[in-house]
Amino acid sequence: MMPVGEHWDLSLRHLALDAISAARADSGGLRPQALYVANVLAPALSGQSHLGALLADFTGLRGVEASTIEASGASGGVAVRQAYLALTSGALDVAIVLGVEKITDKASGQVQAALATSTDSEYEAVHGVTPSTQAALLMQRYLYEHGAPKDSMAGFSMTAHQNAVTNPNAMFRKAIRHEQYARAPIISEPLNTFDVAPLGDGAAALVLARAAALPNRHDYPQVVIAGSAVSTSALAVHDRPNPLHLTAASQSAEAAMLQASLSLEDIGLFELHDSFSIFAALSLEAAGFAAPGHGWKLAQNGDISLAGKIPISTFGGSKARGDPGAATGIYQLAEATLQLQGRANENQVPNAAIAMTQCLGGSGATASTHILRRPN
Amino acid sequence: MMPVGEHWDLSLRHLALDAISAARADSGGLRPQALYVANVLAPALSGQSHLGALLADFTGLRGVEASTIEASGASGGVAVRQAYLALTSGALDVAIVLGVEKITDKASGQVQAALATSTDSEYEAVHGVTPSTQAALLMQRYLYEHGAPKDSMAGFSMTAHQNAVTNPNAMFRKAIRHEQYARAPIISEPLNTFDVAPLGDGAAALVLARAAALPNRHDYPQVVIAGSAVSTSALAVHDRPNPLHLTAASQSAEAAMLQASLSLEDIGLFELHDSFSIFAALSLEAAGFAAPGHGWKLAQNGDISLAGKIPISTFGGSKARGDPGAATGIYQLAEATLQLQGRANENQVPNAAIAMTQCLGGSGATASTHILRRPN
Amino acid sequence: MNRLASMETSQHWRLRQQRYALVGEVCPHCTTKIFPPRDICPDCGEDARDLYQFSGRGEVYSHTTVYQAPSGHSSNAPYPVAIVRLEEGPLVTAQLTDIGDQPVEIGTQVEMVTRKLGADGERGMLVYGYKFRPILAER
Amino acid sequence: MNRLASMETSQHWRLRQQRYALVGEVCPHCTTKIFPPRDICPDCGEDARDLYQFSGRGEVYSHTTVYQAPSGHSSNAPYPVAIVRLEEGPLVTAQLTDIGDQPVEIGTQVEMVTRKLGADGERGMLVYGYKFRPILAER
Ligand SMILES: [Zn+2]
Ligand SMILES: [Zn+2]
Repeated sequence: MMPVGEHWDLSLRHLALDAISAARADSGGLRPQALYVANVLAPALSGQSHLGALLADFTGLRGVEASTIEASGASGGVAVRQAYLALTSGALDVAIVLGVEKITDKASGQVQAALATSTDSEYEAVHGVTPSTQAALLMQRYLYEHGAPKDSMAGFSMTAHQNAVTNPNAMFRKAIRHEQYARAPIISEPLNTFDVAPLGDGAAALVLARAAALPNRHDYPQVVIAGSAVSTSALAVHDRPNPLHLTAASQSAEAAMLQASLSLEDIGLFELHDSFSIFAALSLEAAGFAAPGHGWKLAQNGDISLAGKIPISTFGGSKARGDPGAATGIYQLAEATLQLQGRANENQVPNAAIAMTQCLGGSGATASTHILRRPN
Repeated sequence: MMPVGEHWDLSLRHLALDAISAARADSGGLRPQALYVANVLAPALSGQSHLGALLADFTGLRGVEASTIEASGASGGVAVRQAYLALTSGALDVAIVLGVEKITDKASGQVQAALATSTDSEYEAVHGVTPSTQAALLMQRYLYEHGAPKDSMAGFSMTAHQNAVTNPNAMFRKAIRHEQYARAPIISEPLNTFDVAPLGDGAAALVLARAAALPNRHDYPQVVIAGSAVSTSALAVHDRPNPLHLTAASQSAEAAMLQASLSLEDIGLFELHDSFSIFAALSLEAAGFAAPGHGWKLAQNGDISLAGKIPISTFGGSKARGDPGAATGIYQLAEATLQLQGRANENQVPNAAIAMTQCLGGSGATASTHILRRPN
Repeated sequence: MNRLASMETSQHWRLRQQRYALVGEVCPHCTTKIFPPRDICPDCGEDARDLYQFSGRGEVYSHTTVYQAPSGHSSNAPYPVAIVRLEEGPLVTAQLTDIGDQPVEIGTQVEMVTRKLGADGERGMLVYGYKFRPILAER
Repeated sequence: MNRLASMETSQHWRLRQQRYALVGEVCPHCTTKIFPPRDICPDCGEDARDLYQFSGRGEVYSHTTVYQAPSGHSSNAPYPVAIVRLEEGPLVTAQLTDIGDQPVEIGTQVEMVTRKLGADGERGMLVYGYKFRPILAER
């Protein structure tokens, strides 16, 4: 994992090289046979598509199978899913999954336009809608429909910032108080700056291997993918039967838990998609951790903190670690892995044995859920 | 398969719907659990990313697993590979792979700039290089290094146009004479207009299924994927040890044949990547059908025609059927399938039992090769 | 119209009926009214290509204001955006316009009007289409 | 330099040494000279981050002319492009410039010069960097 932020001195390929080198060193030097790249914005913001071949070659993996996987903000999870299926098929023994975004080279209007391509171009983006607009519309409706207070989402932001204080990779390492949330400038009402995760350059990589390909000795306990699923719903928010119900999130969580033969009570931590705070509430509801309209309450009573019932955003989430776009899913899985390996230091969730990670693309149009398990 | 060309009246999503509906009808109504979309240009030319969720929903597959796969011109083959691995893993029974590009909405400069993102943005595109430039540089060097005549590539263009005459989906259904080739306007010397495949809107879909999921009765003999491989080399042409040797094409062909336990003599037809005629020569050499510098000769003596030793571009190839960008690999597999099913009508290769398809991305930086086999 | 202009226009031309007249579809199988049109009925999964003219009236389902506009919309920012529940059933996203002194709220009655949506493409071609404005009580 | 300009410039600023001075790398393990720089030696696979100043001289490996230019380069079209074999070994792609009466051929001796490459980004920022020109016999 590279710290998320403004890497003025690093181009996309150098971010990728650093992340891949770190992941390979951490794996004990496994040699990947394939590279799966999760990325959305490079064609628009760096004029660069075809990242598979570029980055395989540049990072010292010349010749390996390589491609880019895109499903908006869910790209990272979907890329892990595809690597997982390739390994399960027996065609590969070792694969590397890289999430990378280089965002800070371009000005806000261009970044917003590039992000807006994840909405329905003909029926949303043409009306000036961006992902923040979608989130604001969902939050406004949520507050209205559930009679929730204006500051319902404050707890998500405060928890994320609290957890980021001790994460050296985080973009913001400062706790925030409720008054700061309440006085924060509006981005797109009712969204304020603390409801919105700050976009930053980022790169993170995971080495996945079949059990048979693992060396006999390794430095850290190996974490197992026990469940993996991807679901979709309508791209445009207005095309969903109930926009406040994230059906793709719900279906993919259910499928992943079924595959892992687990139920909600088994989940020790949940790295969810908090690019906007409203999605934390909706994701908790979609997975079944809270009833519709009650997700925000889990952020009021400590349930989502590191020692709570269902810890989320344990290293700060996209809100405070920083939002690396398509790389989000890889950061989530890397952070969940550190938790299950007992390497989370001050951010450690006590006795973490099973983790769920879930990333969303296009305000929930795509959702990818993974269940990770600590062996024994 | 939709005819490749200028579909003024159809947007990207309608092209996709028509191709998927046709493929599903052809499959006898199998219900896909996943959608793999091969596309490069939609973010740049239609302002639309996140095609997986958009097209799954729009084509009546709401909820299924879906994503976009990008590896420049090789995207179609790479998407088939990923669907194939997902099926092989046992996680899915039925998947649909869609290749789609909507190109004719934008003017030439924008299309060329979007295409140039498949080259190295920092060391090729910034110098005004596009895919045609790369092809021209390779062709110029090829003619020089091998002392080949200026019209060496004419045979590829003439064969492709000849085969397209009887393909109702082809963009150009007119045979061309050698004099036409020799007098054609220069695009980027030594490339002339007949060396360059014309880009067009296109969409094609394939239904892939595990044998166990097939209905007992079906209208056509089912074709088997016997080999599937993807390899890469350096993205920038100047970063390759020998630019005239397409190592990715060579490695992926070898891997696919090894997997299928076949050798070159077994291949009955070869749908290769002829977006530029020079790649037909280089691909024949990379796969081993000709020695270095001799690929073009197979187009002089009838070896590549429908009744020849190694028929290529049997429905006209990208040259005359039209070049649908990332969808190329899907058209190739669909055409090879028609050949093996004996449904190629006037374009039938006699006794076609085994077909190789290969698509290239970024002048050969990515290559995907598949081997298809007729059962029994 | 020259060739260049017509190419860049074609993607908007294809949508002219929807953009200018709110023409959607009605499912011949289950009578669901569909906007935006999608050819396959989202309710019953059958083919649904019969055209249907929406009234253009509805009420605000949710709303916000965009301050950080994407390029192509920056000269218009800040601008209000809503999801509107059309009286025939479907939701649709659009900008609000002609807002008077009354604040827009969830439930506010609105009607469709045609306005400039923004600029598109390399040469900044202007795109027109539907927006919604509050229906004043006295009308 | 204001914030907006500096953001759009940073991707070119990062490449200033390569673009203006043809600074590449030399592998400390196998002495391979590397351009463009890539931090991992393409020959032996080891770390290679030692900077190396190329002479800028080489010969044409292949060449062509671009008539169908991408946006950002259209005002410059048609323009000649070559792959040059640098005398230290690597190939590099660049435009040719200052071509006199002699036709460029494979094998023509060339040297590096700094010129305007094209326009980039929304506001058409000019990008400068290396091109190659024929070395005249009389020089
Ligand atoms: Zn219906
Ligand atoms: Zn070396």
